[in-house]
Amino acid sequence: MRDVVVANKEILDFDNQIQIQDDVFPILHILDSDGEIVDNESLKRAQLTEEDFITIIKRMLLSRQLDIRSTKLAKQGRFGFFAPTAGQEASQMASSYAFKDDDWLMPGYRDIPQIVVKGWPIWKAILWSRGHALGNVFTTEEGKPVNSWMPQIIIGAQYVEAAGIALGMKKRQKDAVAYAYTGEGGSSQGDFYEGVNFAGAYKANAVFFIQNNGFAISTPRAMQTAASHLAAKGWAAGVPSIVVDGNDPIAVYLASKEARAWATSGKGPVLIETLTNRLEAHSTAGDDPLRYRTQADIDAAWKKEPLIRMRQYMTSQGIWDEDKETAYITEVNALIDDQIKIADKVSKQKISDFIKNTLEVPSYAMVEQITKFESEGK
Amino acid sequence: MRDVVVANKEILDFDNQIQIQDDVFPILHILDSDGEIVDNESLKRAQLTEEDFITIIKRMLLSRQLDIRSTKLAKQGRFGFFAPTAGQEASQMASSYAFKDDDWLMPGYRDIPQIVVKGWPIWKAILWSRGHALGNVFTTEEGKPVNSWMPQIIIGAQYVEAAGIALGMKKRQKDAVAYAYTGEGGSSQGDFYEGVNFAGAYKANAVFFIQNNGFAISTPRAMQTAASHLAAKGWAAGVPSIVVDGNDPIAVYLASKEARAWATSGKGPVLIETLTNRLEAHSTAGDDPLRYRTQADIDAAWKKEPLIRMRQYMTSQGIWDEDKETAYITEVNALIDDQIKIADKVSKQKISDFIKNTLEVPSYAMVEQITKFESEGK
Amino acid sequence: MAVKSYIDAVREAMDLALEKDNNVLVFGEDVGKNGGVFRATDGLQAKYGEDRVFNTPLAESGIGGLAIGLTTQDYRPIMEIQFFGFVFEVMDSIAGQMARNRYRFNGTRNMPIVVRSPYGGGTKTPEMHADNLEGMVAQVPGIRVVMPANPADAKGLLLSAIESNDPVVFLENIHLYRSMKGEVPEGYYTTPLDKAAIVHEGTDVSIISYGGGVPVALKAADELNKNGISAEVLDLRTVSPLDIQSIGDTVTKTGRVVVVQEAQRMAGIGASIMSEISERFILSLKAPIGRIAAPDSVYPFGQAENDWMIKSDDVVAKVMEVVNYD
Amino acid sequence: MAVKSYIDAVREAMDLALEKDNNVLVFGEDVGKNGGVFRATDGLQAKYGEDRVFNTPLAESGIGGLAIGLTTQDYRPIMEIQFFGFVFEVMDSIAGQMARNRYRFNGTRNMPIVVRSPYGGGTKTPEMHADNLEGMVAQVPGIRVVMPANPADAKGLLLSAIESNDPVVFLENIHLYRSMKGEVPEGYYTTPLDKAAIVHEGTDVSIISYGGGVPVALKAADELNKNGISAEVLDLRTVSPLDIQSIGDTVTKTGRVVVVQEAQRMAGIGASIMSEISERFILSLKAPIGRIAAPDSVYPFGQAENDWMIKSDDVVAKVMEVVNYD
Ligand SMILES: Cc1ncc(C[n+]2csc(CCOP(=O)(O)OP(=O)(O)O)c2C)c(N)n1
Ligand SMILES: Cc1ncc(C[n+]2csc(CCOP(=O)(O)OP(=O)(O)O)c2C)c(N)n1
Ligand SMILES: [Mg+2]
Ligand SMILES: [Mg+2]
Repeated sequence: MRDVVVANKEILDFDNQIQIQDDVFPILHILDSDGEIVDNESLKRAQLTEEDFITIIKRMLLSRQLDIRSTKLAKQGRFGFFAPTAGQEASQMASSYAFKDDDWLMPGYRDIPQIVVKGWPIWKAILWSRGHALGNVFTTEEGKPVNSWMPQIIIGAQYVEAAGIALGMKKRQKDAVAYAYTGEGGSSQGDFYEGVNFAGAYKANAVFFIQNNGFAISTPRAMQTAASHLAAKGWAAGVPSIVVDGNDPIAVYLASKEARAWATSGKGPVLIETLTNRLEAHSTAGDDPLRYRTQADIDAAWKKEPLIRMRQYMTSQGIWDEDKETAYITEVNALIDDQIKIADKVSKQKISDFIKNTLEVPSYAMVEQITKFESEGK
Repeated sequence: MRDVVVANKEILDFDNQIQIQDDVFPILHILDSDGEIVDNESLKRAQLTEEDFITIIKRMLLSRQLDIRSTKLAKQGRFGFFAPTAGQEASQMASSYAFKDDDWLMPGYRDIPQIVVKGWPIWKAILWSRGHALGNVFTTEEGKPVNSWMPQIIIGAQYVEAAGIALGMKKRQKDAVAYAYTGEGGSSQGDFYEGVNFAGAYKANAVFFIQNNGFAISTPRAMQTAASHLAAKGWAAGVPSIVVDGNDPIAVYLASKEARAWATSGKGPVLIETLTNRLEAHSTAGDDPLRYRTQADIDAAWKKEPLIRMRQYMTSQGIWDEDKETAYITEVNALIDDQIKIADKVSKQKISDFIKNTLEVPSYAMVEQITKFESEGK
Repeated sequence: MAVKSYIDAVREAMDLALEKDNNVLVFGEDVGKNGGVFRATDGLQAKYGEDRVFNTPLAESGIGGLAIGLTTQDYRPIMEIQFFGFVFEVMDSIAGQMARNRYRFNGTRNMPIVVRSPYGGGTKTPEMHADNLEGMVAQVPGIRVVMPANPADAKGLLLSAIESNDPVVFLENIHLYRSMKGEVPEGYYTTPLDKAAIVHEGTDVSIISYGGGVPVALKAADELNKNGISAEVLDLRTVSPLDIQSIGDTVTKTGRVVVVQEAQRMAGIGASIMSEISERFILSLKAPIGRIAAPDSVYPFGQAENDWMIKSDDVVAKVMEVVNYD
Repeated sequence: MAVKSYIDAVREAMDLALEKDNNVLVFGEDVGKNGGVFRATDGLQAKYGEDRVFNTPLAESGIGGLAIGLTTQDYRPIMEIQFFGFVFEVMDSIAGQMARNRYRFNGTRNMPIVVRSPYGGGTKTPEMHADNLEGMVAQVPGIRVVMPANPADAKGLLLSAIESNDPVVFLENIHLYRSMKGEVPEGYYTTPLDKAAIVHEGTDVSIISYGGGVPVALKAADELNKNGISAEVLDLRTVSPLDIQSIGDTVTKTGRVVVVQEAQRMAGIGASIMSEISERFILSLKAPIGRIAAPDSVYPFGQAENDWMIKSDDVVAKVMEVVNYD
């Protein structure tokens, strides 16, 4: 037992003890909302080249365009289930930029952009949104495997599964990690906790993200937990856990990169809480944010969104401008149009295929069913 | 967003960040293993009278005798399932001494002594151990309700349920709390986490105990989590959480008392990790500790067990001696003998009663089954 | 009587229960300000306050534990699981705990909990949102599983469920929420649990169904009528425990049976119904029992969901087979 | 052939699989040094190292997630759930995730996971340790449920389960672990999944059972033999999916059926068997289907467990009823 270095009465000062959370979890922050660098040393540490910056902003723009188009198409019934991502571009695109092909992505339903930049063709993402299983064949256009799970619907499940991938990578001595995303709502789930704790206990190769975007459908962040920082929940499992300005692409990238390095070094997982904002509805399936959130709150959040500051900073550095942006957006839109056309051409799924995909060796009753549906051409 | 008061490079010092746990969770410790008080101020704060001391040591002795007798009887097949408690007397008896009749106890399978001192007759505990439902009628000999759940078999479930009781008490504005016990193994469960987090989010009237006795069946504490202190897991939910020398009855009592006061004040739950030791087998159902633990480890643990120091301290204060102890043990043994006789007289359960207790209004098929079994006198 | 939608009937029942009994509480994910993702609890928090209608953190096992614990403080919890596909997260609270507590405490504790949850296909939800999992919970002794198939029953059965001292899993059909309207009696009334209802009288064949299968069966019965076949449709309403009496009555009356369920063949309640008939009423049968159910695949994703789901044409065809048998 | 206990056969299968395929891993609570609470994994960690046979923290959902994740790294996980009553904690991993992944990924991913777990009564375990919950998991498309009833099958079926590219819930009967001994072939062999076995030939009546019900049925068959009644006993072995062919064969052969299960009437596999017969083979039946099952209470605590459990005398009586029918 350690020596009593702290007076017992301090130990029993419960009020003080919980307030310490603010000291343990300061916020990593490099690029402020006006596009100014507040910490040049950290900027240097991120080692981002001009090319990196351009790739990151392009990914952020791609994500934003996907968001705009999907939301619109969903309203027309041409897109299926979609969970908007506007506001989370730094949190999603700058984080995932720190990972490599060999790493395994464990996305939630809102993490479509991360899978897309990992090589998942957009037409497959569209099929997934429509509930077409061909979308769930995770290969690139060239047939190369994309190390991603399909977007997880059961909140938290991706965390326990990520722990398994991470442990497997450690056993195989791979220079790779599993990186998983959930929301601040998801961080209330038992599976979230078990996943982080297992990965910690095995010192497995994982990086966990909590995208704290303020809301779980209608439920505000404050309702989820009395913790002042969700990162505390990873730290409590003995896992280094930090809070990052989730609208600051440089901070998000740096944190992710360092977390990956730590996690591949054999020291175990890292957890990153990104403080960001969900700027739109929870999903395209009938959610109306104004039932539980004021317009003023939404307007204020839009002022802090990550594209503004990234654009501003890169422009000030002379590596981005309006023309480049317009050109890229045009390019992206054309791509999306193209991909929708591809998706539209994919023929509808057959029931017999569904049954065939249920067990490798079908049961007696399933064989009957396959025969019946096939005879009906279904 | 708060000001950046900590340099980003410190934030990214992952090694350091997890080491902070030792600073956040010093160990509350008042009575050392030689029976000396190391902190007189805290002793005073505990406000234990001579009578309190005597009651506490008697409860600890009762618990120890119950343990000895049950283990023996279990080997003869006269006791059913039993999970030994030796070594945990401070953790169980000094903690529960801080709670009141109106408080609700949520015990695990190893927490029989806490229910007994709350008024559950020992003969009922014996019936419970034998799998007789009459043991689960939680009333005193006089028929007064005992606010206790039956010992929970599903590890963690008592924590989510405690959150519900605690929330209900808050809603009813009761001056009462729910207090729940689990082990360090149990603290790995999703339900453990959801329970603490819910109670924290609602600032409900709960006190949670993690009895860290070193083992979960054969699995050592270190395997459960990378956290250096399990108390961190409560703290991470925004709940004040402290580590206590679990073999020190005074420290355990003081922490529990202060926790109860905090939890009834409307400020929310408190979590207490008691550092203690399981001195015997996991249970009477065939566990052999020497398969996974050395005799030297067990011997060393016996030296730190709480009765030694409590006896020593109280003797030095002139409020306890060998004669008193011998007399009390004789009394307890007679009581246990008596209670076994009562338990032995209770007639075996009927299947028809089982079925009747399944639904208040039985189903068509159940009525048939009740009729059939009753006709056979079963 | 006013014509109301199924979801309005559900909401009305909770409104009346909250009004009548201060011990009734409504909670779950997003049930507060947002009124639930389907608006089943719309307006209830505004009317009864945050103390009685409240959001929870996002964790189903926590919600189940909350409900169980609250019963010790004499509350009657109505907990919502946002979609029944998420029931796996709260299986222990339901099947391991609340269903067993009357038994565990030797009859000395009530567990007046209602687990409300939407289920069922046909609205192109994402996966895990539409599954028919009633068969799993129906295997649990100590719990009731209730699945109303029309607005009047939705209201009356929900009020009975709230009054019940045993836990009730109350499954609300998503597709019927807004598509199904019907006459709903005014005010507070209860519809008895454990009692099936004949929702279409007939003499030639019995179609036994429940939940989302009932409208399909009714449509088939109308169709069959045109072909001169008189089908009786039995709506089980409570699927666990089964109303064996009513099943026996219709089987002995018609001697021919088709069981209709939305769940996969290997899941659902169909097999239980058929087993009771084959054990108890087999003498009355003039033909093998027909069964219409979904195929034994995983519940399919949105796109081909409608192809996969059972159809009244299939019921008609199966009934013709059973009626023309021998 | 050597005579071995059921649990030794289980251990031998894991030993052989670990030896044959480096991708096989064994993990769960206390499976390491302690060799599991029943010693089913005794010695395996010492033999194959901590890298391949290892303990987990105490959290079943975590264990399920681990198994699923490990498949991406080409492992073939054998995960242990210490007692099947704790399955509720890991229902989503089993029923929501691993069972659906072949489907979800359009057939492009295998899920070669074995969920080993002890179940069944008669040994006076505390509550939640003995429940027959096979009926719940048997309702899940995309997963197999295998319940061996003798040592030779325990070994051969477990090796098949480990070889299977689909998840298998492999349920081991606690009571049989040490009480049941039998001849077990040497070395590595597999016993086919999805295939029932006639374990006692007969002509007058078919007793269809599985798992812990089989020894009860066999005892009854011996008893019946003395009374001049020739009973055929069909051991399902895999309870999901059902071997409908074998069921049909014995039913058409004898025309009389008694279904025997340890689970409550409302739970288990019995209803599924009876439904298949009543839908497909009803013409062959000369009597109503008999059923022996436990009563519809919660699984009882230790003391009266043995009274509650099904008995061979009950099977004999039910068979006599069915045989003497009409
Ligand atoms: C286990 C489970 N419970 C509930 C839901 C329903 N649900 C879908 S999204 C959501 C809110 C999630 O919030 P958060 O984790 O913060 O992520 P965000 O949507 O903000 O990205 C809920 C409750 C679900 N999908 N899974
Ligand atoms: C949900 C669940 N999983 C597993 C078990 C089996 N089990 C019983 S006791 C035990 C170890 C518990 O260890 P801990 O929480 O440290 O408590 P202790 O026994 O040391 O008091 C295990 C794994 C259980 N009862 N419930
Ligand atoms: Mg969120
Ligand atoms: Mg322990």
